[in-house]
Amino acid sequence: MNDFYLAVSAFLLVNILVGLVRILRGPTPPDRMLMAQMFGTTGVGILLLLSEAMGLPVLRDVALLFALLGALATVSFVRRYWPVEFAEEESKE
Amino acid sequence: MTALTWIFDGLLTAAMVYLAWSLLSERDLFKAVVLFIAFGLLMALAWVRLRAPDIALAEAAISAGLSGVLLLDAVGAIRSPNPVPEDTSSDSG
Amino acid sequence: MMFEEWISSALVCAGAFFYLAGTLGMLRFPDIYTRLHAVTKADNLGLGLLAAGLMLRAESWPAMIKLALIWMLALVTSATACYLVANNALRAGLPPVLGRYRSGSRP
Amino acid sequence: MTQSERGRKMFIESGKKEKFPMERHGMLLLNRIFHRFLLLCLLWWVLTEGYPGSWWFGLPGVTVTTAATLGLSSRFTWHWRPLGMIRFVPFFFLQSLHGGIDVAWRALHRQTPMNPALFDFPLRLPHGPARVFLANTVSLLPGTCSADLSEECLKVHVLDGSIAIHTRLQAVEEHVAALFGLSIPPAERFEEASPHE
Repeated sequence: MNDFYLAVSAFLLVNILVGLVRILRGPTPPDRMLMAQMFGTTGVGILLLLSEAMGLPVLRDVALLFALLGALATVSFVRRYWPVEFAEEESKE
Repeated sequence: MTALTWIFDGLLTAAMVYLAWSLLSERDLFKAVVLFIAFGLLMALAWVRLRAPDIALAEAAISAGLSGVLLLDAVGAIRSPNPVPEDTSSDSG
Repeated sequence: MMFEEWISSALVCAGAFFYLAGTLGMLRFPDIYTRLHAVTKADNLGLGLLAAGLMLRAESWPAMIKLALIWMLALVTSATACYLVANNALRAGLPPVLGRYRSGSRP
Repeated sequence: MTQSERGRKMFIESGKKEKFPMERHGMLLLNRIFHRFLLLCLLWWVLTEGYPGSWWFGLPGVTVTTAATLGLSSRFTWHWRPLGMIRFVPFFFLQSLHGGIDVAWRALHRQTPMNPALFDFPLRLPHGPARVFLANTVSLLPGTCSADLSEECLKVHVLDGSIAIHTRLQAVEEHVAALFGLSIPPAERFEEASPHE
Protein backbone atom coordinates (compact mmCIF):
# COMPACT_ATOMS: atom_id res chain seq x y z
CA MET A 1 0.00 0.00 0.00
CA ASN A 2 2.87 2.37 0.79
CA ASP A 3 4.29 1.70 -2.63
CA PHE A 4 1.08 2.94 -4.18
CA TYR A 5 1.33 6.33 -2.45
CA LEU A 6 5.01 6.57 -3.28
CA ALA A 7 4.25 5.83 -6.92
CA VAL A 8 1.59 8.53 -7.04
CA SER A 9 3.92 11.04 -5.43
CA ALA A 10 6.65 10.16 -7.93
CA PHE A 11 4.09 10.75 -10.66
CA LEU A 12 3.30 14.20 -9.23
CA LEU A 13 7.02 14.95 -9.06
CA VAL A 14 7.41 14.11 -12.75
CA ASN A 15 4.36 16.27 -13.32
CA ILE A 16 5.92 19.42 -11.87
CA LEU A 17 9.24 18.72 -13.52
CA VAL A 18 7.45 18.73 -16.86
CA GLY A 19 5.80 21.96 -15.79
CA LEU A 20 9.28 23.44 -15.34
CA VAL A 21 9.20 24.05 -19.08
CA ARG A 22 6.64 26.78 -18.44
CA ILE A 23 8.97 28.57 -16.03
CA LEU A 24 11.89 28.31 -18.43
CA ARG A 25 10.07 29.59 -21.50
CA GLY A 26 6.89 31.29 -20.26
CA PRO A 27 6.46 34.35 -22.42
CA THR A 28 5.41 36.75 -19.65
CA PRO A 29 6.44 36.96 -15.97
CA PRO A 30 2.94 36.10 -14.66
CA ASP A 31 3.12 32.79 -16.51
CA ARG A 32 6.33 31.93 -14.69
CA MET A 33 4.89 33.04 -11.38
CA LEU A 34 1.78 30.90 -11.88
CA MET A 35 3.92 27.87 -12.50
CA ALA A 36 5.75 28.58 -9.23
CA GLN A 37 2.38 28.60 -7.49
CA MET A 38 1.54 25.34 -9.22
CA PHE A 39 4.79 23.95 -7.77
CA GLY A 40 3.53 24.88 -4.32
CA THR A 41 0.15 23.23 -4.79
CA THR A 42 1.64 20.05 -6.16
CA GLY A 43 4.13 20.13 -3.33
CA VAL A 44 1.25 20.08 -0.85
CA GLY A 45 -0.11 16.99 -2.60
CA ILE A 46 3.27 15.26 -2.60
CA LEU A 47 3.80 16.03 1.09
CA LEU A 48 0.39 14.59 2.02
CA LEU A 49 1.13 11.43 0.06
CA LEU A 50 4.59 11.12 1.60
CA SER A 51 3.17 11.53 5.09
CA GLU A 52 1.00 8.50 4.41
CA ALA A 53 3.72 6.51 2.67
CA MET A 54 6.50 7.21 5.18
CA GLY A 55 4.29 7.09 8.26
CA LEU A 56 5.23 10.60 9.35
CA PRO A 57 2.08 12.49 10.39
CA VAL A 58 4.24 15.58 11.06
CA LEU A 59 4.42 16.13 7.32
CA ARG A 60 0.81 17.30 7.39
CA ASP A 61 2.03 20.35 9.28
CA VAL A 62 4.60 21.02 6.57
CA ALA A 63 1.83 20.70 3.99
CA LEU A 64 -0.32 23.11 5.99
CA LEU A 65 2.49 25.64 5.99
CA PHE A 66 2.97 25.22 2.24
CA ALA A 67 -0.72 25.78 1.62
CA LEU A 68 -0.63 28.86 3.82
CA LEU A 69 2.47 30.40 2.29
CA GLY A 70 2.08 29.12 -1.27
CA ALA A 71 0.27 32.16 -2.58
CA LEU A 72 2.40 34.63 -0.65
CA ALA A 73 5.02 34.80 -3.38
CA THR A 74 2.29 35.39 -5.98
CA VAL A 75 0.78 38.20 -3.92
CA SER A 76 4.18 39.77 -3.47
CA PHE A 77 4.80 39.42 -7.19
CA VAL A 78 1.56 41.21 -8.06
CA ARG A 79 1.93 44.00 -5.51
CA ARG A 80 5.67 44.60 -5.65
CA TYR A 81 7.09 43.41 -8.94
CA TRP A 82 4.16 44.28 -11.17
CA PRO A 83 2.28 47.15 -9.50
CA VAL A 84 0.12 48.41 -12.34
CA GLU A 85 -2.56 49.84 -10.10
CA PHE A 86 -0.20 52.06 -8.14
CA ALA A 87 1.35 53.44 -11.30
CA GLU A 88 -2.10 54.38 -12.60
CA GLU A 89 -3.09 56.16 -9.42
CA GLU A 90 0.13 58.09 -9.29
CA SER A 91 -0.25 59.26 -12.85
CA LYS A 92 -3.78 60.48 -12.14
CA GLU A 93 -2.79 62.52 -9.14
CA MET B 1 14.35 0.67 0.16
CA THR B 2 12.33 -0.43 -2.78
CA ALA B 3 12.95 0.48 -6.38
CA LEU B 4 10.30 3.18 -6.11
CA THR B 5 12.15 5.09 -3.42
CA TRP B 6 15.27 4.96 -5.58
CA ILE B 7 13.34 6.37 -8.51
CA PHE B 8 11.78 9.11 -6.40
CA ASP B 9 15.05 10.13 -4.77
CA GLY B 10 16.96 9.98 -8.04
CA LEU B 11 14.41 12.18 -9.78
CA LEU B 12 14.45 14.64 -6.90
CA THR B 13 18.24 14.86 -6.81
CA ALA B 14 18.63 15.20 -10.55
CA ALA B 15 15.96 17.90 -10.67
CA MET B 16 17.62 19.81 -7.84
CA VAL B 17 21.03 19.74 -9.46
CA TYR B 18 19.59 20.82 -12.80
CA LEU B 19 17.53 23.56 -11.17
CA ALA B 20 20.49 24.85 -9.16
CA TRP B 21 22.65 25.02 -12.25
CA SER B 22 20.03 26.72 -14.39
CA LEU B 23 19.18 29.32 -11.74
CA LEU B 24 22.83 30.18 -11.18
CA SER B 25 23.53 30.58 -14.87
CA GLU B 26 20.35 32.54 -15.59
CA ARG B 27 20.81 36.13 -16.82
CA ASP B 28 17.21 37.25 -16.26
CA LEU B 29 16.93 38.06 -12.55
CA PHE B 30 13.18 37.50 -12.29
CA LYS B 31 13.44 34.09 -13.90
CA ALA B 32 16.21 33.21 -11.48
CA VAL B 33 14.01 34.20 -8.51
CA VAL B 34 11.12 32.05 -9.71
CA LEU B 35 13.51 29.15 -10.24
CA PHE B 36 14.81 29.74 -6.72
CA ILE B 37 11.29 29.48 -5.28
CA ALA B 38 10.81 26.19 -7.14
CA PHE B 39 14.19 25.02 -5.89
CA GLY B 40 13.17 25.79 -2.30
CA LEU B 41 10.17 23.53 -2.67
CA LEU B 42 12.26 20.63 -3.95
CA MET B 43 14.72 21.29 -1.12
CA ALA B 44 11.91 20.93 1.41
CA LEU B 45 10.91 17.65 -0.23
CA ALA B 46 14.52 16.49 0.02
CA TRP B 47 14.57 17.25 3.76
CA VAL B 48 11.37 15.25 4.07
CA ARG B 49 12.96 12.30 2.31
CA LEU B 50 15.88 12.55 4.73
CA ARG B 51 13.32 12.19 7.54
CA ALA B 52 13.94 15.68 8.89
CA PRO B 53 10.44 17.20 8.92
CA ASP B 54 11.43 20.01 11.28
CA ILE B 55 14.04 21.31 8.86
CA ALA B 56 11.53 20.85 6.05
CA LEU B 57 9.15 23.08 8.00
CA ALA B 58 11.80 25.76 8.36
CA GLU B 59 12.76 25.42 4.72
CA ALA B 60 9.15 25.83 3.64
CA ALA B 61 8.67 28.94 5.75
CA ILE B 62 11.97 30.50 4.72
CA SER B 63 12.09 29.68 1.03
CA ALA B 64 8.41 29.93 0.11
CA GLY B 65 7.48 32.62 2.58
CA LEU B 66 10.47 34.77 3.31
CA SER B 67 13.11 34.66 0.59
CA GLY B 68 10.64 34.46 -2.26
CA VAL B 69 8.87 37.61 -1.11
CA LEU B 70 12.07 39.49 -0.28
CA LEU B 71 13.82 38.59 -3.53
CA LEU B 72 10.77 39.48 -5.63
CA ASP B 73 10.55 42.79 -3.82
CA ALA B 74 14.24 43.42 -4.47
CA VAL B 75 13.98 42.59 -8.17
CA GLY B 76 10.91 44.82 -8.43
CA ALA B 77 12.86 47.66 -6.81
CA ILE B 78 15.79 47.22 -9.16
CA ARG B 79 13.77 47.17 -12.35
CA SER B 80 11.94 50.10 -13.86
CA PRO B 81 8.23 50.42 -13.01
CA ASN B 82 5.61 48.71 -15.19
CA PRO B 83 7.93 46.22 -16.80
CA VAL B 84 5.58 43.48 -17.86
CA PRO B 85 3.78 43.94 -21.17
CA GLU B 86 6.38 44.21 -23.86
CA ASP B 87 4.17 43.51 -26.83
CA THR B 88 1.40 45.91 -25.72
CA SER B 89 1.70 49.63 -25.20
CA SER B 90 0.32 51.27 -22.03
CA ASP B 91 -3.25 50.62 -23.10
CA SER B 92 -4.70 50.11 -19.64
CA GLY B 93 -8.19 50.54 -18.34
CA MET C 1 -11.88 -2.34 5.14
CA MET C 2 -10.97 -3.54 1.69
CA PHE C 3 -13.75 -1.55 0.10
CA GLU C 4 -12.61 1.61 1.84
CA GLU C 5 -9.08 1.15 0.56
CA TRP C 6 -10.31 0.78 -2.98
CA ILE C 7 -12.34 3.99 -2.76
CA SER C 8 -9.37 5.79 -1.24
CA SER C 9 -7.01 4.63 -3.99
CA ALA C 10 -9.51 5.63 -6.66
CA LEU C 11 -9.86 9.11 -5.19
CA VAL C 12 -6.08 9.56 -4.98
CA CYS C 13 -5.71 8.48 -8.60
CA ALA C 14 -8.45 10.90 -9.66
CA GLY C 15 -6.64 13.70 -7.81
CA ALA C 16 -3.38 12.84 -9.59
CA PHE C 17 -5.25 12.88 -12.90
CA PHE C 18 -6.48 16.42 -12.26
CA TYR C 19 -2.95 17.51 -11.34
CA LEU C 20 -1.81 16.11 -14.68
CA ALA C 21 -4.61 17.93 -16.48
CA GLY C 22 -3.64 21.14 -14.69
CA THR C 23 -0.01 20.87 -15.76
CA LEU C 24 -0.98 20.03 -19.34
CA GLY C 25 -3.32 23.01 -19.30
CA MET C 26 -0.48 25.22 -18.08
CA LEU C 27 1.66 24.02 -20.95
CA ARG C 28 -0.90 24.07 -23.73
CA PHE C 29 -3.42 26.83 -23.06
CA PRO C 30 -2.81 29.96 -25.12
CA ASP C 31 -2.66 32.84 -22.65
CA ILE C 32 -2.37 33.80 -19.00
CA TYR C 33 -6.12 33.93 -18.36
CA THR C 34 -6.79 30.44 -19.62
CA ARG C 35 -3.75 29.14 -17.74
CA LEU C 36 -5.24 30.54 -14.54
CA HIS C 37 -8.14 28.14 -15.03
CA ALA C 38 -5.73 25.24 -15.15
CA VAL C 39 -3.99 26.27 -11.92
CA THR C 40 -7.16 26.78 -9.91
CA LYS C 41 -8.46 23.44 -11.13
CA ALA C 42 -5.39 21.64 -9.87
CA ASP C 43 -5.80 23.43 -6.56
CA ASN C 44 -9.46 22.71 -6.22
CA LEU C 45 -10.01 19.25 -7.65
CA GLY C 46 -6.53 17.72 -7.61
CA LEU C 47 -5.77 18.54 -4.03
CA GLY C 48 -9.40 18.10 -3.01
CA LEU C 49 -9.78 14.56 -4.34
CA LEU C 50 -6.33 13.60 -3.07
CA ALA C 51 -7.12 14.90 0.41
CA ALA C 52 -10.50 13.17 0.34
CA GLY C 53 -8.81 9.89 -0.53
CA LEU C 54 -6.33 10.28 2.33
CA MET C 55 -9.10 11.34 4.71
CA LEU C 56 -10.67 7.91 4.32
CA ARG C 57 -7.47 6.38 5.66
CA ALA C 58 -6.72 8.96 8.36
CA GLU C 59 -6.07 7.44 11.76
CA SER C 60 -8.13 9.86 13.84
CA TRP C 61 -10.81 12.54 13.61
CA PRO C 62 -8.48 15.50 14.06
CA ALA C 63 -6.15 14.21 11.33
CA MET C 64 -9.14 13.97 9.02
CA ILE C 65 -10.30 17.51 9.79
CA LYS C 66 -6.74 18.73 9.34
CA LEU C 67 -6.65 17.36 5.81
CA ALA C 68 -9.90 19.17 5.04
CA LEU C 69 -8.43 22.32 6.60
CA ILE C 70 -5.37 22.11 4.35
CA TRP C 71 -7.65 21.84 1.34
CA MET C 72 -9.76 24.82 2.38
CA LEU C 73 -6.66 26.89 3.07
CA ALA C 74 -5.31 26.07 -0.37
CA LEU C 75 -8.68 27.06 -1.86
CA VAL C 76 -8.68 30.46 -0.18
CA THR C 77 -5.09 31.27 -1.14
CA SER C 78 -5.49 30.08 -4.72
CA ALA C 79 -8.72 32.04 -5.23
CA THR C 80 -7.03 35.17 -3.92
CA ALA C 81 -3.97 34.68 -6.08
CA CYS C 82 -6.11 33.94 -9.13
CA TYR C 83 -8.14 37.12 -8.71
CA LEU C 84 -5.03 39.23 -8.14
CA VAL C 85 -3.21 37.92 -11.20
CA ALA C 86 -6.24 38.14 -13.49
CA ASN C 87 -7.13 41.62 -12.30
CA ASN C 88 -3.57 42.87 -12.64
CA ALA C 89 -3.16 41.34 -16.08
CA LEU C 90 -6.37 43.05 -17.17
CA ARG C 91 -5.25 46.41 -15.78
CA ALA C 92 -1.83 46.05 -17.36
CA GLY C 93 -3.54 45.56 -20.69
CA LEU C 94 -2.40 42.03 -21.45
CA PRO C 95 -4.84 41.11 -24.20
CA PRO C 96 -6.84 37.90 -23.63
CA VAL C 97 -7.23 35.49 -26.51
CA LEU C 98 -10.92 35.71 -27.40
CA GLY C 99 -13.17 33.76 -29.72
CA ARG C 100 -12.73 30.30 -31.09
CA TYR C 101 -9.27 28.89 -30.57
CA ARG C 102 -7.62 25.68 -31.58
CA SER C 103 -3.94 25.00 -31.29
CA GLY C 104 -2.22 25.79 -34.54
CA SER C 105 -4.83 28.28 -35.75
CA ARG C 106 -4.41 31.42 -33.69
CA PRO C 107 -7.14 33.94 -34.52
CA MET D 1 -39.15 43.01 -3.95
CA THR D 2 -40.15 43.63 -0.34
CA GLN D 3 -38.22 40.55 0.55
CA SER D 4 -35.09 41.97 -1.00
CA GLU D 5 -35.48 45.25 0.88
CA ARG D 6 -35.87 43.35 4.10
CA GLY D 7 -32.71 41.43 3.27
CA ARG D 8 -30.73 44.58 2.69
CA LYS D 9 -32.05 46.15 5.87
CA MET D 10 -31.07 43.07 7.83
CA PHE D 11 -27.63 43.23 6.31
CA ILE D 12 -27.21 46.91 7.23
CA GLU D 13 -28.48 46.45 10.74
CA SER D 14 -26.21 43.51 11.38
CA GLY D 15 -23.35 46.02 11.38
CA LYS D 16 -24.65 48.28 14.18
CA LYS D 17 -25.14 46.42 17.35
CA GLU D 18 -25.29 49.47 19.65
CA LYS D 19 -28.97 50.02 18.85
CA PHE D 20 -29.96 46.98 20.87
CA PRO D 21 -30.90 47.36 24.54
CA MET D 22 -28.03 46.88 26.93
CA GLU D 23 -28.94 43.42 28.25
CA ARG D 24 -29.51 42.00 24.80
CA HIS D 25 -26.19 43.41 23.72
CA GLY D 26 -24.42 41.77 26.64
CA MET D 27 -26.02 38.42 25.90
CA LEU D 28 -25.05 38.66 22.26
CA LEU D 29 -21.48 39.51 23.17
CA LEU D 30 -21.24 36.59 25.59
CA ASN D 31 -22.69 34.33 22.97
CA ARG D 32 -20.15 35.49 20.44
CA ILE D 33 -17.23 35.07 22.84
CA PHE D 34 -18.38 31.57 23.64
CA HIS D 35 -18.73 30.61 19.97
CA ARG D 36 -15.34 31.97 19.10
CA PHE D 37 -13.74 30.22 22.05
CA LEU D 38 -15.25 26.91 20.97
CA LEU D 39 -14.12 27.45 17.39
CA LEU D 40 -10.54 28.18 18.44
CA CYS D 41 -10.53 25.16 20.75
CA LEU D 42 -11.61 23.04 17.80
CA LEU D 43 -8.83 24.53 15.69
CA TRP D 44 -6.24 23.79 18.37
CA TRP D 45 -7.53 20.26 18.72
CA VAL D 46 -7.22 19.72 14.98
CA LEU D 47 -3.79 21.33 14.70
CA THR D 48 -2.31 19.23 17.49
CA GLU D 49 -4.14 16.13 16.20
CA GLY D 50 -5.73 15.55 19.59
CA TYR D 51 -2.53 15.24 21.59
CA PRO D 52 -3.77 15.66 25.18
CA GLY D 53 -0.60 17.15 26.70
CA SER D 54 -0.80 20.14 24.41
CA TRP D 55 -3.78 21.65 26.25
CA TRP D 56 -1.52 23.03 28.99
CA PHE D 57 -0.20 25.31 26.35
CA GLY D 58 -3.32 25.46 24.23
CA LEU D 59 -5.94 26.70 26.69
CA PRO D 60 -4.10 29.92 27.63
CA GLY D 61 -3.30 30.47 23.98
CA VAL D 62 -6.93 30.02 22.94
CA THR D 63 -8.08 32.40 25.67
CA VAL D 64 -5.63 35.12 24.65
CA THR D 65 -6.53 34.66 20.99
CA THR D 66 -10.24 34.96 21.72
CA ALA D 67 -9.63 38.24 23.51
CA ALA D 68 -7.44 39.46 20.66
CA THR D 69 -10.00 38.64 17.95
CA LEU D 70 -12.72 40.44 19.91
CA GLY D 71 -10.56 43.53 20.09
CA LEU D 72 -9.57 43.39 16.45
CA SER D 73 -12.50 42.32 14.33
CA SER D 74 -15.67 44.08 15.37
CA ARG D 75 -16.47 45.19 11.84
CA PHE D 76 -16.07 41.96 9.96
CA THR D 77 -18.66 39.75 11.54
CA TRP D 78 -20.78 37.68 9.28
CA HIS D 79 -23.07 34.80 9.92
CA TRP D 80 -23.33 31.70 7.80
CA ARG D 81 -26.73 30.10 7.82
CA PRO D 82 -26.55 26.37 8.51
CA LEU D 83 -29.30 25.66 6.02
CA GLY D 84 -27.56 27.67 3.33
CA MET D 85 -24.33 25.85 4.10
CA ILE D 86 -25.99 22.44 3.71
CA ARG D 87 -27.22 23.52 0.30
CA PHE D 88 -24.02 25.27 -0.74
CA VAL D 89 -21.44 22.56 -0.07
CA PRO D 90 -22.84 19.81 -2.35
CA PHE D 91 -23.60 22.42 -4.99
CA PHE D 92 -19.97 23.57 -4.88
CA PHE D 93 -18.65 20.00 -5.09
CA LEU D 94 -20.86 19.06 -8.03
CA GLN D 95 -20.14 22.25 -9.91
CA SER D 96 -16.37 21.91 -9.46
CA LEU D 97 -16.42 18.31 -10.53
CA HIS D 98 -18.48 19.10 -13.60
CA GLY D 99 -16.36 22.10 -14.58
CA GLY D 100 -13.13 20.30 -13.78
CA ILE D 101 -13.88 17.40 -16.06
CA ASP D 102 -14.77 19.90 -18.76
CA VAL D 103 -11.44 21.76 -18.43
CA ALA D 104 -9.49 18.51 -18.16
CA TRP D 105 -11.09 17.35 -21.40
CA ARG D 106 -9.97 20.56 -23.08
CA ALA D 107 -6.43 20.21 -21.75
CA LEU D 108 -6.09 16.58 -22.82
CA HIS D 109 -7.74 17.02 -26.20
CA ARG D 110 -5.35 16.94 -29.12
CA GLN D 111 -6.25 20.43 -30.32
CA THR D 112 -7.21 22.21 -27.04
CA PRO D 113 -10.56 23.47 -28.33
CA MET D 114 -11.75 26.54 -26.48
CA ASN D 115 -13.70 29.71 -26.94
CA PRO D 116 -12.56 32.19 -24.27
CA ALA D 117 -14.67 35.26 -23.58
CA LEU D 118 -14.94 38.11 -21.10
CA PHE D 119 -18.33 38.74 -19.51
CA ASP D 120 -19.70 41.52 -17.38
CA PHE D 121 -21.96 39.86 -14.85
CA PRO D 122 -24.28 42.35 -13.11
CA LEU D 123 -24.25 41.74 -9.38
CA ARG D 124 -27.36 41.52 -7.24
CA LEU D 125 -25.61 40.93 -3.94
CA PRO D 126 -25.11 43.92 -1.61
CA HIS D 127 -21.66 45.24 -0.81
CA GLY D 128 -19.65 43.38 1.77
CA PRO D 129 -18.14 39.98 2.40
CA ALA D 130 -20.79 38.20 0.34
CA ARG D 131 -19.48 39.81 -2.86
CA VAL D 132 -15.89 38.88 -2.11
CA PHE D 133 -17.03 35.36 -1.32
CA LEU D 134 -18.88 35.20 -4.64
CA ALA D 135 -15.82 36.41 -6.56
CA ASN D 136 -13.65 33.78 -4.90
CA THR D 137 -16.20 31.03 -5.51
CA VAL D 138 -16.43 31.96 -9.17
CA SER D 139 -12.65 31.80 -9.42
CA LEU D 140 -12.59 28.36 -7.87
CA LEU D 141 -15.25 26.86 -10.07
CA PRO D 142 -13.25 25.72 -13.08
CA GLY D 143 -14.23 27.24 -16.39
CA THR D 144 -14.85 30.63 -14.85
CA CYS D 145 -12.39 33.07 -13.35
CA SER D 146 -13.32 36.42 -11.84
CA ALA D 147 -11.09 39.18 -13.13
CA ASP D 148 -12.47 42.45 -11.82
CA LEU D 149 -14.92 43.19 -9.02
CA SER D 150 -16.24 46.68 -9.61
CA GLU D 151 -19.15 48.68 -8.24
CA GLU D 152 -21.94 46.92 -10.11
CA CYS D 153 -20.36 44.21 -12.21
CA LEU D 154 -18.12 41.23 -11.85
CA LYS D 155 -15.91 40.79 -14.89
CA VAL D 156 -15.64 37.08 -15.54
CA HIS D 157 -13.29 35.28 -17.88
CA VAL D 158 -14.75 32.02 -19.17
CA LEU D 159 -13.15 29.23 -21.14
CA ASP D 160 -16.19 28.57 -23.28
CA GLY D 161 -18.29 31.59 -24.14
CA SER D 162 -21.02 29.61 -25.86
CA ILE D 163 -22.48 27.95 -22.75
CA ALA D 164 -25.24 29.53 -20.68
CA ILE D 165 -22.85 31.30 -18.35
CA HIS D 166 -25.29 33.84 -16.93
CA THR D 167 -27.69 31.20 -15.71
CA ARG D 168 -24.87 29.30 -14.07
CA LEU D 169 -23.47 32.37 -12.35
CA GLN D 170 -26.94 33.38 -11.18
CA ALA D 171 -27.33 29.99 -9.58
CA VAL D 172 -23.98 30.46 -7.81
CA GLU D 173 -25.05 33.92 -6.68
CA GLU D 174 -28.34 32.61 -5.28
CA HIS D 175 -26.50 29.93 -3.33
CA VAL D 176 -24.09 32.50 -1.90
CA ALA D 177 -27.02 34.71 -0.92
CA ALA D 178 -28.65 31.78 0.85
CA LEU D 179 -25.37 31.03 2.59
CA PHE D 180 -25.14 34.55 3.99
CA GLY D 181 -28.86 34.74 4.72
CA LEU D 182 -29.41 37.61 2.27
CA SER D 183 -32.28 37.97 -0.12
CA ILE D 184 -31.63 39.33 -3.58
CA PRO D 185 -33.98 40.57 -6.32
CA PRO D 186 -35.24 37.96 -8.79
CA ALA D 187 -33.09 37.18 -11.76
CA GLU D 188 -33.52 39.00 -15.02
CA ARG D 189 -33.46 37.15 -18.27
CA PHE D 190 -30.32 37.58 -20.30
CA GLU D 191 -29.53 36.97 -23.90
CA GLU D 192 -27.35 33.91 -23.69
CA ALA D 193 -24.94 34.77 -26.44
CA SER D 194 -21.28 35.53 -26.41
CA PRO D 195 -20.71 39.29 -26.66
CA HIS D 196 -17.51 38.77 -28.60
CA GLU D 197 -18.86 36.78 -31.49
